[in-house]
Amino acid sequence: MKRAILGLMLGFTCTVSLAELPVETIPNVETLPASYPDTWVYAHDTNFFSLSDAKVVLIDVAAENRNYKGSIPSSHFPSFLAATTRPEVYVAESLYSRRMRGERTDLVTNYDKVNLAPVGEVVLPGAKRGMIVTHKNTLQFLDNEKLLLVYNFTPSTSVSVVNIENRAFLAEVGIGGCVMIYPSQQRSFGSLCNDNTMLVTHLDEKGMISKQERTPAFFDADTDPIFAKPAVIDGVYYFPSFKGMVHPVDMNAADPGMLDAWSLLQEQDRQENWRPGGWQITTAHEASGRLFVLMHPDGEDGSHKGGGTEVWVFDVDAKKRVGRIVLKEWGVSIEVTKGEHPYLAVTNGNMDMDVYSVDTGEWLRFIGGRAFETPFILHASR
Amino acid sequence: MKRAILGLMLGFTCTVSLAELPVETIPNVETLPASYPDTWVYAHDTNFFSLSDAKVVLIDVAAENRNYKGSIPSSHFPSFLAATTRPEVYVAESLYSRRMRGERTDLVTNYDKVNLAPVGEVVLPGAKRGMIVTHKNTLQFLDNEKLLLVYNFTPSTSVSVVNIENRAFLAEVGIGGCVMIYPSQQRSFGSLCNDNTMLVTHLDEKGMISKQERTPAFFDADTDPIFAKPAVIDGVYYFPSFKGMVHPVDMNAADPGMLDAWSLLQEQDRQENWRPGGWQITTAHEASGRLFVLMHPDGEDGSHKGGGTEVWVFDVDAKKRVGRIVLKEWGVSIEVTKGEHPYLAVTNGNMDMDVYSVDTGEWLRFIGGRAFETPFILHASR
Amino acid sequence: MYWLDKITEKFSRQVANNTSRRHLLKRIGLTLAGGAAVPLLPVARAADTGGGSGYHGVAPQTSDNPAADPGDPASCDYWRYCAVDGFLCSCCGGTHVSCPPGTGMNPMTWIGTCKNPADNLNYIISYNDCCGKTSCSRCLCNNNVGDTPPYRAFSNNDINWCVGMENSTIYHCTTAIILGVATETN
Amino acid sequence: MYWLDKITEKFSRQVANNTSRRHLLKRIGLTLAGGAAVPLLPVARAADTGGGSGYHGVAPQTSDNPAADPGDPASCDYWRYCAVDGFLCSCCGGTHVSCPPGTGMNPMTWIGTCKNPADNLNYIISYNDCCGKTSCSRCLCNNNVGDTPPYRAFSNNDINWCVGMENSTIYHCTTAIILGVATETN
Repeated sequence: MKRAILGLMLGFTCTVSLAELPVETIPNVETLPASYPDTWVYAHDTNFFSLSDAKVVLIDVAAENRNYKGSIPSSHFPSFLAATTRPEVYVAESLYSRRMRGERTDLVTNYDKVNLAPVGEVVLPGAKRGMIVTHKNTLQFLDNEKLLLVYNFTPSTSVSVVNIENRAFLAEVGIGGCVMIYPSQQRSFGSLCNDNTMLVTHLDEKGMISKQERTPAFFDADTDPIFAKPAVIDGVYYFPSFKGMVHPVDMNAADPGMLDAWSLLQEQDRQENWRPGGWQITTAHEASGRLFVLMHPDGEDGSHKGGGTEVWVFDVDAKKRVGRIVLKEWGVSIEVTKGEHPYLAVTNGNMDMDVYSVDTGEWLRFIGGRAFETPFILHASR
Repeated sequence: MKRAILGLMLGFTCTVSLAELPVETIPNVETLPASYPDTWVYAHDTNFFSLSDAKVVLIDVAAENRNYKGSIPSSHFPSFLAATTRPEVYVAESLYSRRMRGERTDLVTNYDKVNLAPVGEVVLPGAKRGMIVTHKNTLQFLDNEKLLLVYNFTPSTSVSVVNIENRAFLAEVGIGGCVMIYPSQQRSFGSLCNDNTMLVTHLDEKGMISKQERTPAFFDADTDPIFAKPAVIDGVYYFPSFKGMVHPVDMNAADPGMLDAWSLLQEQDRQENWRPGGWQITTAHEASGRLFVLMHPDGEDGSHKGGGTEVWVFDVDAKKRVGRIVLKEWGVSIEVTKGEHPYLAVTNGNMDMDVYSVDTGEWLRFIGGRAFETPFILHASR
Repeated sequence: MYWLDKITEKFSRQVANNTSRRHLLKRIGLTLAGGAAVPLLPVARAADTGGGSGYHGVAPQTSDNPAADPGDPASCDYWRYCAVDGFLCSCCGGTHVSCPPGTGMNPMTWIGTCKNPADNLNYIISYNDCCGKTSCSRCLCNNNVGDTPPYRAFSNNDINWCVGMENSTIYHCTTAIILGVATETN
Repeated sequence: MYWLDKITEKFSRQVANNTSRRHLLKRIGLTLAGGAAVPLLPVARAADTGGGSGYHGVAPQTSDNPAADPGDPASCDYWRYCAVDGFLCSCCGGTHVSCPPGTGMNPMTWIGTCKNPADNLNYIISYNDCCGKTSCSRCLCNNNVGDTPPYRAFSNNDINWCVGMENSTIYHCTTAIILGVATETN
């Protein structure tokens, strides 16, 4: 109304009292900093309703507005990983020459952080790239981010090793039916196996297997499977189980150390049958040693993917809960940013993003407007 | 509840009283008839929210259920056309080797009606295919469906001529800045021009221009533009204008005959300022000589794409309105099936499909459930 | 109230979930086999809206033999879908046992065990994916009972089970096909 | 009631329309130039839901100079959008005058003429599309005043105005850039 009155007042009789707005530049394209703030999160939108047209959306969860910083297209159950030692991010995806058919090409594309533009690619031979609803551990670094490992599933399992610095495919290493890539701090990685063990694969500098061995069984998939989606704190992987145990695996050395499992639940929690559940069910704040788990009450067989009403916060040294964040909308995936005052980003049941303060548990904002269709995985800037 | 009680009754104590259901066959894939019923409609879903992942969805608008018969993928402002003389349909689309970038390929793909599977393709040279929110007149037949014409826009305009029987690109013919393809019953086609004329292009058997000439101006785009989306009855194209005139062009002969324009509006309609509006604003029932136009009241500058609340039915011989169908949900695009008791299919404002009886004007059903995202164009089986 | 029953704005008409059926199964004491099948998609799941298939704009169907094979194959509540996940082919131009025209049915898949309320038998159901066209997007149905993580692959349907298809591994929709009667688990 | 104000279920949060502004423009007597720009998408248009940008989950913005260039560039109501159509780059990692990172801005486009309420001048606005990434899908805004059919191409935005871009003609989002002040039409 104000504007209408202003228009009527100025009407046909006014003369120009303000300077004209200047002519603006064409073309004009935004750039981003080479190093992103701690508060930026990559939302990996699998786009289940158009699987061949997925994308990664870069979101500033802390800003009052202009939260959407940019996007990277990706196709058909893609994987994503951001480097920390250079200003690049990576997409592993699969394409067909006729979009839905024809010749299949699997590839990794390097995007630079400043322009979110492709700066290189590595074609992966064999059409073996594993397609699964987005998991973080299908694309991982090794050897100080020099090697990039891509998970394969045909349904035989293997890992394609790429030298991402010089953009060269190095080798394919078999992982004997075990799945996913859990890198150690050395040049080795674990994979979870059907027999409740972890297969550990040691690579040489060329990306070839130098040693491969299995740990003892450290969980029981018959009675209480562990999620294949751990959070990592100081090189220790925390694998929650369906029924609320957590199985820590120390991956600092080349050979993993199986630490004692502990329970996420107190007696009352057990009575209410609280369990972890959702898609990205865990995240961590490394600096403070806190593990976050998305939880729901009245757990039962099948509820482990259904999402949760609360995020529980654990001190992993004390092995005890130090906080509960009650979600405004039930959550499907959770991620915590680093920094002194971290944010909790939640993909909610509407497939929009809710943002909370970890310090206070307070809900701060939600980010939506069809920014994403099905953002199952969130990657905080590290 | 019934089922629960049945389950409890049968419980653990029952013995099998019915024959076991038989083991079923794998694989098992549906096929369709080579000639489709009159009641089937191709809904061309541009999928504005994932433009590279458009599709054509084949819908039986008459059936009580199982309305969704199948789909054909298509990419980035594609065009679609079904043959009537052989069991094939065609998609013209544009692809990139890296999905969003890389080498561009424009092509026409033949799909057979029985399997909705690709059976051939013709690559179009020059990366010139016109991309525009879906229009029917960007892909048309000529010469008894032997020639397939593809509209190009770079923004120079031309038409690529394909011999679709032997799947060969023949020629590119310029159309001098005019747009779209309105085939005659001979080997010529019209295109609409900026100066209110129609350019008529005559082809020889090889698809080369044999003659090209302009009609006199037959509308006035400054005061009352005609929509570039006509309906056709007995070889006569009916072009409605923004303000409710209709300009018929007889395309039976190789050279078009401009017929007298007439008004869609009666005096009261003018007072209420009814106008045509929406996306696919016209359709026809040829056997009965009826033209259908999607109309809205309170028309104004800019309302011509906004959709409408009613579908008006005109007898084109009598040049008078013979019916009004009041829509349950406001419509964006309309299509009428052939046959004695035709159906009116409407893409409504929710981007679902409403189906009406033309005989009674009665709303019959709606078809949705995320069957399509933005089905702007509907093609009835002809 | 079960939090999964929450009807979400964005998915209420696209996603249905068999919560009531799952509770029913528990009530009548059905033990799902250890290797039973699982949902592909961890998204919001809306309660059946009552009437029809539960999917707004999808008309109800019956099987070929409604007495012996009861229920609506276009509903997430249909008995065979106790462990399905993905878009129901019944809503996409196929049926619960067949793929839509022009897609390819993958023989390699995951299986589940579902009780037919008509004969009270447990059937082994094979959830074969149909492949080679873009996401059907219709009748997304997600039941998670018996799911295991991907290290037990053949009871995990997070995996794209168009894997191994020669022509195309693009996922379109999912069927629910009887492989046989399970050994009595009661 | 204007039928375009109808809030549709599927698009209510995705699409906003400048109906009120259009009426306002008419009220204050602005004559849009004949060749003014137009909407690309003929879909359902929802009324502004009040508060914020009008897009649920999109926070309001201001221009660099709110006094001279007032309004919210993340709202379909922003004065420069009198003839925009498509996804607003302001909601996609760009601004109303810049493309999101990694996309290309097409210099070839359609133009419109919009009145700035701060100085009451008519500005020629160039609606340059940003190209090379998939549909942003955010802040779909559709105002149709002055649109002509595609035979008057440069005042028709049904056309994909990523045409001619060397790297990619895939449409992502649309800007609204000042080219100059229009000759006084009042």
